[in-house]
Amino acid sequence: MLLNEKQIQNEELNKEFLRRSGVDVSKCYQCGKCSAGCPVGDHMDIPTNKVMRLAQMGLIEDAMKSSAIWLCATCSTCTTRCPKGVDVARVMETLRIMAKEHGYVAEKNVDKFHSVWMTIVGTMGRMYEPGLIVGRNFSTGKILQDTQYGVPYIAKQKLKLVPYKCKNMDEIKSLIAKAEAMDREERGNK
Amino acid sequence: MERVGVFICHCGSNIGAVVDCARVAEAVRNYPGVAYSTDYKYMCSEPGQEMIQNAIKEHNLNRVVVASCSPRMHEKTFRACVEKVGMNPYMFEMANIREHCSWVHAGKNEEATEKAIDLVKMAVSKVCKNEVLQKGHAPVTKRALVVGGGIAGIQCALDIANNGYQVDILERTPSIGGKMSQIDKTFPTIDCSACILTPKMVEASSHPNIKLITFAELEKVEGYVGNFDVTIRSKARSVDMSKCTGCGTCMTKCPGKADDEFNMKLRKRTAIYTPFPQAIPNKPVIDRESCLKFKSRKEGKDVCGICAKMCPAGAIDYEQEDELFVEKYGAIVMATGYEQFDHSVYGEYGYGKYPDVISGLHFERLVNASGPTQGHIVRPSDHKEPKTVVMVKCVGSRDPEHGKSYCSRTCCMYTAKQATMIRDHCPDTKVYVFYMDVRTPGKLYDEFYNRTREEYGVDYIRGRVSKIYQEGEQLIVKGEDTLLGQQVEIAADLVILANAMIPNPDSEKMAQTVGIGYDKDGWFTESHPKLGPVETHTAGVFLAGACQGPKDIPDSVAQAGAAAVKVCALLSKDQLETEPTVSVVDTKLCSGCGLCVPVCPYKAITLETIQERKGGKTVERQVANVNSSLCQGCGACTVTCRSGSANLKHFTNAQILAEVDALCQTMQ
Amino acid sequence: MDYAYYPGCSLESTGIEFHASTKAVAKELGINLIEIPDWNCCGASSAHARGHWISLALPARNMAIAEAAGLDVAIPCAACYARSKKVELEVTESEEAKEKIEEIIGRPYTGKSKARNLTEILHNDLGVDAIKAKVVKPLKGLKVLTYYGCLMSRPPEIACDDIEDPIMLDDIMTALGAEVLQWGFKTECCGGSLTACRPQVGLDMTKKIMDAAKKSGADCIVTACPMCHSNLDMRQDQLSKKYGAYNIPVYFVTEMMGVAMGMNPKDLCINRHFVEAESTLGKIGKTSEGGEA
Amino acid sequence: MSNNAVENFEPKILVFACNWCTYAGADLAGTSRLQYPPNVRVLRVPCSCRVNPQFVLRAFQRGIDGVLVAGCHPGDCHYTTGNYYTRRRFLLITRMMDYMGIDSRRFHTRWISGAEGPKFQQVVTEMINEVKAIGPNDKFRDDAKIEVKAVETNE
Repeated sequence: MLLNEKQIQNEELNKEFLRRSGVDVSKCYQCGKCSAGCPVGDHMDIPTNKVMRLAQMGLIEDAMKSSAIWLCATCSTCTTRCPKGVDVARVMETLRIMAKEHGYVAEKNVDKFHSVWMTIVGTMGRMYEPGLIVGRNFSTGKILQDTQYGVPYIAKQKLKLVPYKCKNMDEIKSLIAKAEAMDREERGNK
Repeated sequence: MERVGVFICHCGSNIGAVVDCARVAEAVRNYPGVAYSTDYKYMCSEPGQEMIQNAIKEHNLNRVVVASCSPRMHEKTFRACVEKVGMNPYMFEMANIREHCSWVHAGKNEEATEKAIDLVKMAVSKVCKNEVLQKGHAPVTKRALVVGGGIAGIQCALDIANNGYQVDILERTPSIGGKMSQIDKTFPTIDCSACILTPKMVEASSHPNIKLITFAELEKVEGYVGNFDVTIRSKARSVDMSKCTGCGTCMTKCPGKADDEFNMKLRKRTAIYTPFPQAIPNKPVIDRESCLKFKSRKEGKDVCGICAKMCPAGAIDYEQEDELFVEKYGAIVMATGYEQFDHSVYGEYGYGKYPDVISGLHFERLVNASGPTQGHIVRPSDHKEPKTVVMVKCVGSRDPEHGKSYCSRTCCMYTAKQATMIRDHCPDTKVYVFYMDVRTPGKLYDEFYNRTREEYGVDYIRGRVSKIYQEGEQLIVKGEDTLLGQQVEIAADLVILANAMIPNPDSEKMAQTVGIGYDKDGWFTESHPKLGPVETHTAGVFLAGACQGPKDIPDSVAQAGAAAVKVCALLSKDQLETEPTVSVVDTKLCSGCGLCVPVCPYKAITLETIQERKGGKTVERQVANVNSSLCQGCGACTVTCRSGSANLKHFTNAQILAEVDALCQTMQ
Repeated sequence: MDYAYYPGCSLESTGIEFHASTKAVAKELGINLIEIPDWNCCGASSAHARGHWISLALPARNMAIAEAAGLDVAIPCAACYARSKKVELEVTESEEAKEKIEEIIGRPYTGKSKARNLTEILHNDLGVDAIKAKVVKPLKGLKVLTYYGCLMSRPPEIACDDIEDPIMLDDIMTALGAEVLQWGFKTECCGGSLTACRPQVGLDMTKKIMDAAKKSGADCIVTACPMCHSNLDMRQDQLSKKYGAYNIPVYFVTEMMGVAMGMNPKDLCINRHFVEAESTLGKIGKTSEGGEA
Repeated sequence: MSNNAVENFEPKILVFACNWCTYAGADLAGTSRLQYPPNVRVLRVPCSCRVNPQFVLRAFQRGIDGVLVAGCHPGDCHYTTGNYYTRRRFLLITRMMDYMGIDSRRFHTRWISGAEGPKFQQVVTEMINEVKAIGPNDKFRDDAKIEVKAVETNE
């Protein structure tokens, strides 16, 4: 497809991206320092500087389709060392949130992990690791992953069998609902 | 009776596309004082100027307003234009409707036209109150001062001296030579730097028209173009220059040791030293910070004195002190050069703590035959020859977050040069260069870069380095090959960083001393980026070399020559015209309060006694008097003056208020 | 010294040693940690992948409870610290953000109550001299690597130590008498939650760090992040199965402090590590030749 | 003045710019094509210290909506010390304005160098917005009309 046509197709997405990230991606001059220092760089389908390039060219859909945005561990090495002061980690984070909302999830397992996490926090108020592992395994279909640690964890009394549930769950539930509503509002706020 | 001619310039489409010039001309046609008003495509062109001249004659105009570009651009042009037909050049005013109007209000044609009308009305109101002024004259001191004794300063001084004028070189270190004397080879010809610099140094030192003032600092600059009074601090050398023969015996037994700055602290030097063997003057100085005698004196003792015992000429003088002296110059050339960026701000490159991560200038000393390693390329840590060398470009350059925003211009070439030198010296050593862009505009420069890759087998990797860390004896360099889209890690024995060029740390203070401008980074500002590259905004002060911005040797030498021509043109005159826009005191009104005297930065105002007849008697009273050759026309005194007797010619109270009123009137 | 105490979810489970040793050491040093009542999860490592406001709202509630009590919050976990610091900065810098967050959580939070990393409190508020004064069993002969991970020093605006070469753990370990070795992985990311959802990716990241640790010749690694600890400690046996033996104990800084202050390793939960960690403590006081120092 | 008129209010702002720094900075804004609202009029003076505070008061008296006096950064004055006088004089004048019933937010002194085209753009844009929010300076405006007419008939 012609580049200019593709850019026109991405216009709305690009506006949304720029507004929600608040990052001036035009500052990027493609030195590659972000990719060079990225601890997950080896595993990404496209290096960080190419994600930046896609964002810079307004090709948000392609950027959202990448696995790189899901593998980013948010360690912020890229942001810290960027010679142009670009918040690269924020770009990755915004693309990840947008990809989920727009239905592009290149790394299903990473996404499911986050979903399970948020569900547990939403019901218990706190994290409950056995629930996280079991929940993740069921949703990813890898039933036995990490279960070898279960027994020694319990033996070492590192996992509580009975989870703590926050007393004020009503407050936490309303907080999450309000925050999610605000995030939705921001998404629609064009 | 004022008869003002108004000429509105379209500047092609520069103004015309935004401002409706015909409407502006029409709008002021009946404005008080205006006798003639018109518009034209290019007012500054030959026909445009003729149009003004003809209108002056035909309509008997006695004042002219041109509305066009900035007066900083064409005020001179139009003043000359009206002068040619007999009008006093100070009966002319400009309205800036380009830089201040059409260029900054693109697309807002209606508002911009309204603004242009306002600006023209202001200029007309002012010009109606202009008065005929005559330029004054001042003598010229036919001698120049060049500040800085690097290659730019030396070349500039030689060019001035060869034109027959006296010139002094002021150098703060003990020897002239500058950064070029530290460099081993020059690109793209791989000439030995010392071999081409040393003859110039000798020529400068033996030239009958050149005086070297080394180990001295610029303390104060007073006066003005043609007549600068420069105070120089000659630092205590502790060696009597008139007695010293430069034999060097004094240095042989000196027990005091200090880091050798000339060799980038890669070795030690003695406390009494000459910075390098070819130094000029080749006479030592005592570094009082590291001299045992001076150190002991601080503790109330007085030891050592070996150098004095060794000196056969009796030239050592521990009691010398700094001396201040004042010299007169007609022109000043700033050639203070640059410094190397300190890479210790980069934590990811080890905060400068790894001994085998060095800068480009360190490498020049390492590879120099008279350097600390006799020209053997070895690691500073263990003196082993490196088998893998990584070079990193743009360290401190093009990095607005942690370094400087600009490109240092020279690094691409010096990195290529150093890479080929490593391959020449150590053919088994692998060399990698991390780069963002290769910028090699210059005669035979790009060819050199390509030879570096093709013939010398240096691997260029496009990407910035994210981290360098020590692992065992080696340094792991973590970068990205952005062309491959892959991370790369290289285990290096030596890492050479191409550090940015930065101004001298005290360049801003120096600019303030001399009274010239400097930019956000501290580089001295030229008067015009294209058409005034060696002039400054201060008449009589010129720039040569890297003090104006990063430059390589050929550019520095070329600029030095250009500055020399400007200096010679200035010194060739017997008298200089001076601006008549100076303060004047109306003695009838002056009460002699003297408040203006301390306000004047040029000490141009004095109180003097006048005699006058009053009631049939002669009485004496005090009034302020302005020395018009000292006054520079700032106007500070006019505001301080209570009686309103002090006024600044061409910017009188009446003139400025006329502009204010004209503007406010348009609001009704 | 009174602080509100936010342990975070990890310290109740996988990082139980950090919890136990923090409480023991704080008591010994006279730091009064008052646990935030009914605290909730701060949202790390997932909320910020879901939305901006949700990532701020979760830690904001805890901070608001602490602010009502007029206390700064001591946070041992680096991830919880990073999320909580972020919300503190957000409300201090933007009135608009403050109003939105207060509306979401239904409590006032002005940013007056600060998020403080526990290590920072130990190093800056208490100071290494005060720690040194409590040492009864100096960690002589123990060669340690300090490992900060990414969330203590990045992003720069939340950093409580030098971004590229943090030194707080180094200073504390030196004060305890240990020999701190230098390496290039102090702030390298361990993989965080990727070890859970993309095991191979996470494992590779952990491997790079452990390989460098092996090369350095250190006896152990010291950290102050439960996520880093869990990844480096728990995954070594997986690494060993794939790539050959890895056996380097990983301690929390507070465990090491407890040991140096003469506490019983079991009280500090040192017996609960995956990589056996008690025998390494036997090296303390021994010179490399094997004799008593 | 009706609310509608206030909403569409386009203030006029007089800028006293020193020849060496701020005038050059304004020129640089032009050569760099940095856009700003067309509400400002630049009056060139050799140095900011040439600006008599009475000029500023005169402008306010005659209905100007805002005045900016701008010169070289302290320490960079072409005439060495001129802008130090400017700074002292206008610090006092600003305080006085509040007692005279002139909103002192209508008046600013700023240091803008010849290299700071973007700063010139930023300063004038911010000032225009600020003055817009304050509204027109109509305190003396009707009086001014009479005064100007009077001056005209005198001449």
